[in-house]
Amino acid sequence: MLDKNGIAKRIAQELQDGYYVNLGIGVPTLVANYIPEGMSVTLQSENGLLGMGPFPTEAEVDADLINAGKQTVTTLPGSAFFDSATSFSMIRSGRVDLTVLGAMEVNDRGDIANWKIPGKMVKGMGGAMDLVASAKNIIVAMMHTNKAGQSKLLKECTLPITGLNCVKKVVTNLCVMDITNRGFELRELAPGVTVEMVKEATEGRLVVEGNIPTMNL
Amino acid sequence: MLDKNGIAKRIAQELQDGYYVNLGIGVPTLVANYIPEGMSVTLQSENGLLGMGPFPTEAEVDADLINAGKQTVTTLPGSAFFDSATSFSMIRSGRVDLTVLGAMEVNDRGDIANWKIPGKMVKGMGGAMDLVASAKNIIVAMMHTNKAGQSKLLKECTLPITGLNCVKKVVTNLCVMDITNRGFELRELAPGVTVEMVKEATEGRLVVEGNIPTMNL
Amino acid sequence: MNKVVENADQAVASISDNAVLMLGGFGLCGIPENSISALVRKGVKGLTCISNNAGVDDFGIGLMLQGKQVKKMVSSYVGENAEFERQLLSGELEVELIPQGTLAERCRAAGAGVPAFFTPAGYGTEVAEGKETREFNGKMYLLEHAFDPDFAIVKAWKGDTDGNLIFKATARNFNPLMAMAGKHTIAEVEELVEPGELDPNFIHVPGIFVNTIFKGTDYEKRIEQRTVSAG
Amino acid sequence: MNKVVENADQAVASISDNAVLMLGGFGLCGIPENSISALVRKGVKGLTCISNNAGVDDFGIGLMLQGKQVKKMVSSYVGENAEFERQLLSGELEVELIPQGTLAERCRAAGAGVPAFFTPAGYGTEVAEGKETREFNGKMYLLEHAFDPDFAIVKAWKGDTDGNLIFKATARNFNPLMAMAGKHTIAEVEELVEPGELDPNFIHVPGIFVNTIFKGTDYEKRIEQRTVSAG
Repeated sequence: MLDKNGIAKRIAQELQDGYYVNLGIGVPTLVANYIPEGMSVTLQSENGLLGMGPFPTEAEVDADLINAGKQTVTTLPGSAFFDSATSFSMIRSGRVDLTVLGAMEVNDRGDIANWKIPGKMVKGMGGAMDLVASAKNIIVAMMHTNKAGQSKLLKECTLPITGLNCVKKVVTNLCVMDITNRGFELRELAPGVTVEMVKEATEGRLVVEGNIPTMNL
Repeated sequence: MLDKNGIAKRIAQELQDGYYVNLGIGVPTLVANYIPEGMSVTLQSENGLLGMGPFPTEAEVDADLINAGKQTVTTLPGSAFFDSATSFSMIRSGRVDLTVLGAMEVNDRGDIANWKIPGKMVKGMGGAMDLVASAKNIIVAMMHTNKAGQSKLLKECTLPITGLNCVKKVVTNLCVMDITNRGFELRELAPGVTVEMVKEATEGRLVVEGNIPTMNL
Repeated sequence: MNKVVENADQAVASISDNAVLMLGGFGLCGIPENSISALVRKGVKGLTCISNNAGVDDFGIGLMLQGKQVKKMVSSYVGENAEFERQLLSGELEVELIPQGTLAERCRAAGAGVPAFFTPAGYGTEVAEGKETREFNGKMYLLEHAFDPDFAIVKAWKGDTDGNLIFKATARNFNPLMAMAGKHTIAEVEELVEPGELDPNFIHVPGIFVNTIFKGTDYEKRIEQRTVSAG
Repeated sequence: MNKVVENADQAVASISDNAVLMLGGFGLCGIPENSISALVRKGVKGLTCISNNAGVDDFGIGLMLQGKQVKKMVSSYVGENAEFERQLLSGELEVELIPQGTLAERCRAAGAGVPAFFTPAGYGTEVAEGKETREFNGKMYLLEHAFDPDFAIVKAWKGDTDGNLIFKATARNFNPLMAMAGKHTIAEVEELVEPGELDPNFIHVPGIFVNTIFKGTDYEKRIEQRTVSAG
């Protein structure tokens, strides 16, 4: 089974040279730590920054320079600042090659729910609805089950959805799955995980064909 | 009767301190020469310049700095450059206080025709349709009649129109008229011009009430 | 033409109860600190605030929430704010949540004289309820409308007395869009210079969009998530 | 990631017959001179060119018209161009005239992922024929659609190898909008620098929008109306 860093490490294998990537808050942010050496990947932060660098040293901290998670960050050479409309222009016009998001639920048609739990204080969707409606390539990073042990990979989302038919791939603590018109297609297993464990933890349509390899991390 | 410079001089009396103004090609351009001393008027050129200055000296000529008439120009302190979408944002959102345009025909409801003569090569409307559809205050600068002596102030435009119901005021070689729901309301006469001369040269509904003063140029 | 006022109190003097305000900033980054303080001092009530976030309990728009000056928040993410939550649950405060890109584009549309546009964000979700939908090139979109605020209040890095503005780093965010959207735009700047001192090639908001400008003072620039590396 | 090519010929290599191109510039100001020359050399035919103007007889897009490479021009003003007029009247060339602000906004919409928007320009005129109209706040508007070009070709002042662009003076015009609108964007620049040499606060087009970039040479920058004052 993978921990958060393992999930991030596996997702980093999806990166390609020249990619522009938007990483959501939480586990997705960790993907930045595993960008392969020598690969040029540019991080977009939807508050208006392309070319985001690592956290600043104490001396570098600048209150005017944050990411979409409101964390202080730095810039890399070749970075650019822009307003929020230009930022979402990049996103909506398909210029962002990969978006990595967390989720509360995903269904087997690629619908995602990650912004609202009825009965709880709703903080808002931020940029999530724009991202899921626009990105051509969305990977969800999440735990396979919730704290109560229930599957988060469902036939139908029970929570209010963020977007329809948009998730292409899910990387969980248990496995990697592609979402196709047949449902969740199992591609890889996390170390120590069996197909049975994935079946048990997946409520939506699961497709298991041939020998499923173990991730190479 | 006024010549082109006289028309421009009279229109300049409509300027107010702090105005942002877009001047069309031809007679409207001449208005810039009559901005009252000490009055702050900022000229907008729709190709992407706010704060347009006079023509450059030979030494100042810069091919990258032109106005919407493609003439080389200069900038004044406080000027700004921007792209064409931002330029028309200013225009459409009503930030330009006054637009001065030439016209082939104007009717007594304020419709304007100034872009196309059927049977002749059509060069295009440029920014004219955006300007007339958006400006809150449009003054037309033109001769009262065409070369054949026919009125250009009509009941109905005969040429393809540029915009509906948009012209507020017309300054011709003969007079100043406001366009209201009653038609062309005569306000001032050019030196040496009589009400009869205006009546003869105006085909559209003309309203003449009280004593019409002569322009104070 | 004089757009310059002495301070924030003068700048917000014409804002009265029940006004619809846009306020720039993302989180606490690039917020018009001086103007917010002046609005708190003025005690104006019943405000509708269009702003990506709602501040924190004791800073930013949170200060206006403490004073119960806000009737309605229009935001994409309201964050961690106990007083906000209390007022929302008690029904004192109305909240409209809008996808961030749609929020930005509705600001931009207001400044562009575009009354409505289509965007894909929120299609098939509760955000789409009651909205016109349409297919373009096989994809579904919602019709969204431009905002129509009475005032836009923004914070810039530098400005000149003609109202030209320049922003710094990610403190830019919604500020330029809102500056262009206001019927009356108020800009507070860290540095106020004479016309001609800013390079006309690098103006983020041309002065035509700005009605009132003043030099702000005592910027706190509070940081929400101070993340540092060992270096 | 390598966006840099050696010259204009390499930059336009993938443009084939019947492509839909956007070309930046206003009049002859800020036009992609090098790329136009390369397209003429390449002899590609049947092009649709979206550009505010159509050049003059012996410069700019006029050169492509001379070579009968253009099937259709989409412009706001086609200006003085004898060969253009001859081809238009003989039916060899198709022309679509669009209000300049609508042209700009349709470029911007393409880059913004907005498929359609409402604008007042042209309401009640022949430009409105066949278009959906709608009233907002008592005023009538037309529905206009985003362009969908195969390539956008722009000219910038400075650029870096990551594709970030900066424009000079009014040579900016349609260039940034078109740079953001292309499925594949080609930028020619007077000065090409390394990442980090341009100030990230003052980038006009972030590199994400640019696919191919090269340093242009021998810019003529012809002036259409050389107006001078005694000084």
